[in-house]
Amino acid sequence: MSSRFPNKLAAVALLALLCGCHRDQQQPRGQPLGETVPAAASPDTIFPGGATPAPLDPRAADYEHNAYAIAQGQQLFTWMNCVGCHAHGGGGMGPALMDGKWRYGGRIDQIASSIADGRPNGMPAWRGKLTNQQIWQLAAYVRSLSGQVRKDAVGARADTMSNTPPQTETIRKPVEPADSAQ
Amino acid sequence: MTLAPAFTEDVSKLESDGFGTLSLTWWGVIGFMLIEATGFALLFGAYFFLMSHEQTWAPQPWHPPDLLAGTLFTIVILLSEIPNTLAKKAALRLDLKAERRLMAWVLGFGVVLLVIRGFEFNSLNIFWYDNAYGSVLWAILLMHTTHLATDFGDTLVLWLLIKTPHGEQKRRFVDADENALYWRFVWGSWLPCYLLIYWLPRLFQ
Amino acid sequence: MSFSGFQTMLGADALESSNFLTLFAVFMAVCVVMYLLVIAALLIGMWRGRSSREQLTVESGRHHETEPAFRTALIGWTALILVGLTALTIASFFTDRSNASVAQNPGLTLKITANQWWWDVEYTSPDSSKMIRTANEIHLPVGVPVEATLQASDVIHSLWIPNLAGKQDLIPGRTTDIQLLPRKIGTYRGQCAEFCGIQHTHMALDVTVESKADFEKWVAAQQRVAFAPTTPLQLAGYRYVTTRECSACHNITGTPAGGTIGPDLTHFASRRSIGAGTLPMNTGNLYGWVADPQSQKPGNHMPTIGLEPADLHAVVAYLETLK
Amino acid sequence: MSSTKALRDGPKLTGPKLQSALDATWSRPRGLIGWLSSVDHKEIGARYIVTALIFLALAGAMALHMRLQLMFPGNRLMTPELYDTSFTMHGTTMMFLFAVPVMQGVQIYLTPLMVGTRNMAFPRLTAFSYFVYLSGGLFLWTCHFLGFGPDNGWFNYVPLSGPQYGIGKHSDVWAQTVSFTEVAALAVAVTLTTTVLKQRAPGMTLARMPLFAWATLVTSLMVIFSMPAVELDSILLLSDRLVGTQFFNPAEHGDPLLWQHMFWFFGHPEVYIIFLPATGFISEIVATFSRRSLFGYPIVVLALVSTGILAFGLWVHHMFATGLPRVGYSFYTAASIAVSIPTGLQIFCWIATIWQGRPRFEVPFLYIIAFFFTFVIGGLSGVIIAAVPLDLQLHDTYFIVAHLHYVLIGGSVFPLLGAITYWYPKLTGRMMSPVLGKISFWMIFLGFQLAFFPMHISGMLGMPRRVYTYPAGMGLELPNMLSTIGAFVVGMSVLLFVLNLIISFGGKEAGDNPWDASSLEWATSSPPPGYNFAHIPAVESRTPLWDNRDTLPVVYGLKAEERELLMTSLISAASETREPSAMPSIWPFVSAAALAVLFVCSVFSPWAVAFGVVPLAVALIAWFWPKKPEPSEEAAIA
Repeated sequence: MSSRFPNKLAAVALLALLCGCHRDQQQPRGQPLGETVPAAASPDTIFPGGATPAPLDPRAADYEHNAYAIAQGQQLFTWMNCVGCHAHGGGGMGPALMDGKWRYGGRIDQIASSIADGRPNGMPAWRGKLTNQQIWQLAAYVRSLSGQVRKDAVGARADTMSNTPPQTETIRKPVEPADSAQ
Repeated sequence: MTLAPAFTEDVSKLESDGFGTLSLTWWGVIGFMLIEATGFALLFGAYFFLMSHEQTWAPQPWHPPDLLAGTLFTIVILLSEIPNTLAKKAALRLDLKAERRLMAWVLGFGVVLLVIRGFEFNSLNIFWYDNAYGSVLWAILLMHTTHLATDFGDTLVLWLLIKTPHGEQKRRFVDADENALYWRFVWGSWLPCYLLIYWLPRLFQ
Repeated sequence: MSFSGFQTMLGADALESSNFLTLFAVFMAVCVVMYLLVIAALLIGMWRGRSSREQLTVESGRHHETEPAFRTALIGWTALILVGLTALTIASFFTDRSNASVAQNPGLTLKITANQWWWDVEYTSPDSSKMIRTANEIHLPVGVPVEATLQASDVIHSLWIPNLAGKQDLIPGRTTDIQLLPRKIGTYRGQCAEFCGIQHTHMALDVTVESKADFEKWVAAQQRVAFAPTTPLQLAGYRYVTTRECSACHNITGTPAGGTIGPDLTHFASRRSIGAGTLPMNTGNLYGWVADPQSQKPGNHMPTIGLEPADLHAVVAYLETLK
Repeated sequence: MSSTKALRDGPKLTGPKLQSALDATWSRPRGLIGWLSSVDHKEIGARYIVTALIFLALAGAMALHMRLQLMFPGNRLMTPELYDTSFTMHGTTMMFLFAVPVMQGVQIYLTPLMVGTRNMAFPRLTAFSYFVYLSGGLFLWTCHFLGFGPDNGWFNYVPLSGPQYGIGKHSDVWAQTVSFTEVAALAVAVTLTTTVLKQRAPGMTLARMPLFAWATLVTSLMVIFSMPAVELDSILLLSDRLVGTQFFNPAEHGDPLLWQHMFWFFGHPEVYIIFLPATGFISEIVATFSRRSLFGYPIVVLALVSTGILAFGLWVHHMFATGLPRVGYSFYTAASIAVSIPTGLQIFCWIATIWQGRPRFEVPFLYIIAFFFTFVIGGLSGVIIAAVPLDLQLHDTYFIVAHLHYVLIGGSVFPLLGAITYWYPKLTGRMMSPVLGKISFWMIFLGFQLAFFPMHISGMLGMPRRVYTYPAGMGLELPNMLSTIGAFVVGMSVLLFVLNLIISFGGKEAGDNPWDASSLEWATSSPPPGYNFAHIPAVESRTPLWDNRDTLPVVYGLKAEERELLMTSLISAASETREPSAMPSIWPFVSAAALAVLFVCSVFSPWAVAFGVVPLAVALIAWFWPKKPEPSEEAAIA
């Protein structure tokens, strides 16, 4: 049929449909009982230049672009009063989470270990207060604040005061480790 | 056992392609105008519903939308009715040359209007994600813009069509007549939008 | 199949629910009469068609004619409908007025906040030391009008205690209210009636209507601070609950556990059910719930912590002291 | 242009010679392209009906699955997620993909035949609407099988379906499916209204129009005024979820009740849009099988019109529990009770017709009797839940599930099954088997009562809607068990009905007028030729075929080599002009495909709206652009 059918758009639609299937997977149970965050991913494995960081934790795939995990993370971000120090990602007492600078690494497993083990200058350790699954959900949401997450897995806004432009509009910030000189 | 026909009336003498209510597409245009008018009415209903909740409409902090672009748009769109009415009369007179010229004028007005509309969007002084007031303002403006753009597109295609040999057929004049009718709906539906976007919040200050 | 009617609108245990029953009976009476009239007319009409009498049909060439009697029958039928429906409308308005009368002078005020899949209940009183905070449970003194202001913290829910009154929605961003005037002592069950997510099914609350004396005793018990642990096992449980994951979400007054996200556990063990009506309260269910809440109520916000057996025994032992 | 040269039907050109000329003019190209470019209202109507029945079967299977889950308390057959998406898909598919489209499908098929014209007013628009409807259904079910089908109920209340609590793409899929089906329904409504108003056979004044045509007119006008509400509602929800507007955000001056008001402003007229065509079926079937013209024609017409108008004033009775001011509720109680008066009058007129006629108990008439027994219970339970103090107890319980099935299945599906049996000979030229028909009738009638009457009881015993299980000891075990058994009996009866549909392709020859009915569609052959009528009939009474037993008065003079139909005046249907009718074209299909790509991609990125408009515009221009350059009259946009 002689049609100037926009193949590009059809391809996008098909791709979107196919990869959508695990975006919404709801895992109420999270990983098997007794799982703990790998001790290896501690801050000292992050050093400027040269050596490659530890291989990505296998669980990252379950959380990075999973809409359910990000939504639960958003809820936990408010419930656990992360807003108190980080505001809605703009930063206050705590560092900003929306810019691309990551003092302790911007990968999801590095963020998870920052949450679990805490960081100097006031970041409390949440291990024992939150389950590992909740820590990973928080890490997934924190990653989405700087636009690292696919736009169709993120909610545009929360049912709260609108404090940031819609998450579906935030431009992806390049992830670069902050200079550890501070 | 189909029944044998008893011939009563010869309709071959009736003319074809009548204007106005004698044309099916006229009724179709009226149908679609009813649908879009219901859409506009419901959006205005949503505007007043959201307004009814507020102590002060246009929730604070409120920067009033600049009047320049909106008022200019309203004036120009009302002026565009002049070539539009002339084009409608030319269509009824089956005057092809006048129709081509006047429709070109309407298209000219259309381009000017689309440009002004571009300025209107950032003269609203609010984003669609700031609050419900901003959202409903953008919704009204966007809804009217889709009508403006689609009717501009229709007029453009019809204009290109009547420049070809197809232009001589009476059918095209019926289309031109109905297109002019729809243009009246476009500016008719803009007037309440203009009041709601630019003036109603000012009344409450 | 024991049928104890603890969650049915047929139990007229309060003013509004008994009004419902009387009005429902009136409507049913009128409707049954109208239904029988229609069906009778239909059956007679069909039966007449079989008789040999000449009917006004196309076969008899009289298919356009009608018997004049039907004109008057039509006017009679219209009048009957109008009278019947007007009577029902007026009956409905009077019941409305009677229901609204409960709201005049509430003897007790509550504030109920619905969350995704549990009820946060506060007994408000001008003296803040007298305020009680509990969850998924309401105790009411019989014969005392109650006014509950309703709010929702996330999505739309609907508080429905059929034995006592009709339902009212709890809508985020709005405050609605419900009035109750319980008349019969008893234990009832209410449930969320507006679809609110994956565990809408298990969002129930237990309602106990008791005498004034029992109610005062319950209020006094609820106002007390949590009991201190006595046995070493309870002490280990106390230490786990007030320092580890539980304290992030739950509040136990008188202990460092001060989370406000989950239900208040100060007097958890005195309640009749666990998980907003998911499981009746007993040791076995408590073990099952604390060990793995996701299998009892999949998708709810309480995570499966994966407690070591020793911790599990300690936590359950401590929770059971929170009478 | 010289009209004398053109070949025209009339005394000189009639019979087989005329029919072969008209066949050539009104046929469409063969093959897939031909199938996709068909503009014959009979083909499009049949496609609508078949597609809608397939969606009925899909949604029905889901209902049986849910009934298995609810067979006994604490059942773990379905996970909560599966149950939530099942009842949402059941409701959404039944309301948006079965009920309205099947009624519109029958209207598209029958209206031109009943009013005595050759095709719909806008044939290409009708073809376009079918493909948009089909792509909407495919989109919904594809997303369901990919795991992100809607799961917040067929009403998709905010904030549960909003950006924060409506996780993933579930609610967007619901909202976009609504956009598809509303575009399709609105397009059909416009073309049906124009057909009924302007293309009736000469002499068919408004007072002589068949009652099914009246029901079509009233329903189409209701669609035009109610469906924009849900279309706009889903657009607002999509923009809230995709670009972060604040319409429904209570924290930013928005309001969740805005969704409910706009949804139910559409919701209540929607259920009358599904019910009124059924009253049209009943009026036709009762008249034919009572062997007489309907009693109180003007009463039934006024009842149709007043039901259509009143339906727009009732929507708040869906929101009695949301805490709005009590005075407002009293108005809606009175209005909701009053809307049963017109229907009560229609029932009187039908029974009066049976009373004065000589009823023949064929299968279609049996379904109408089932309608009386079932719908009146649903109507009266409707009066009960119209009262605020009763609705506050009964709202969102299984009593409402019983009520809605009594009025929708009893009120619309039974007359629909009767209508399918009644007009099947006209569609296929064969009779449906009366034996199979009677068996499936009794099965569905009794199975229905067994399935849905106990739901009144389970509702009053405290079972809320949309719960995937219920505790033991509340007395709900027996009613739910009975409902499950009844549901399977209904399921089997529907299978039997479909079996009857299929095997009756080889059934008894039907001829033009097997039931000796009185309306115009029985004046042409079964199945009707592409051009419906060789000569456009002329009408002098409400029952043309009963008043002209041997010869049919006709008008003549329409062209035979070009597609032409006769337009008549609004009230008195006097001949006005000859209007060209559109030729088959592939562009409606391509436009529908372009619109489908735009809708699907705009779920994933708002930019798709900007980019998707370009192919859509190209397809629409090609659809509008006339083909033949030489100056013969050529239909333009039609």
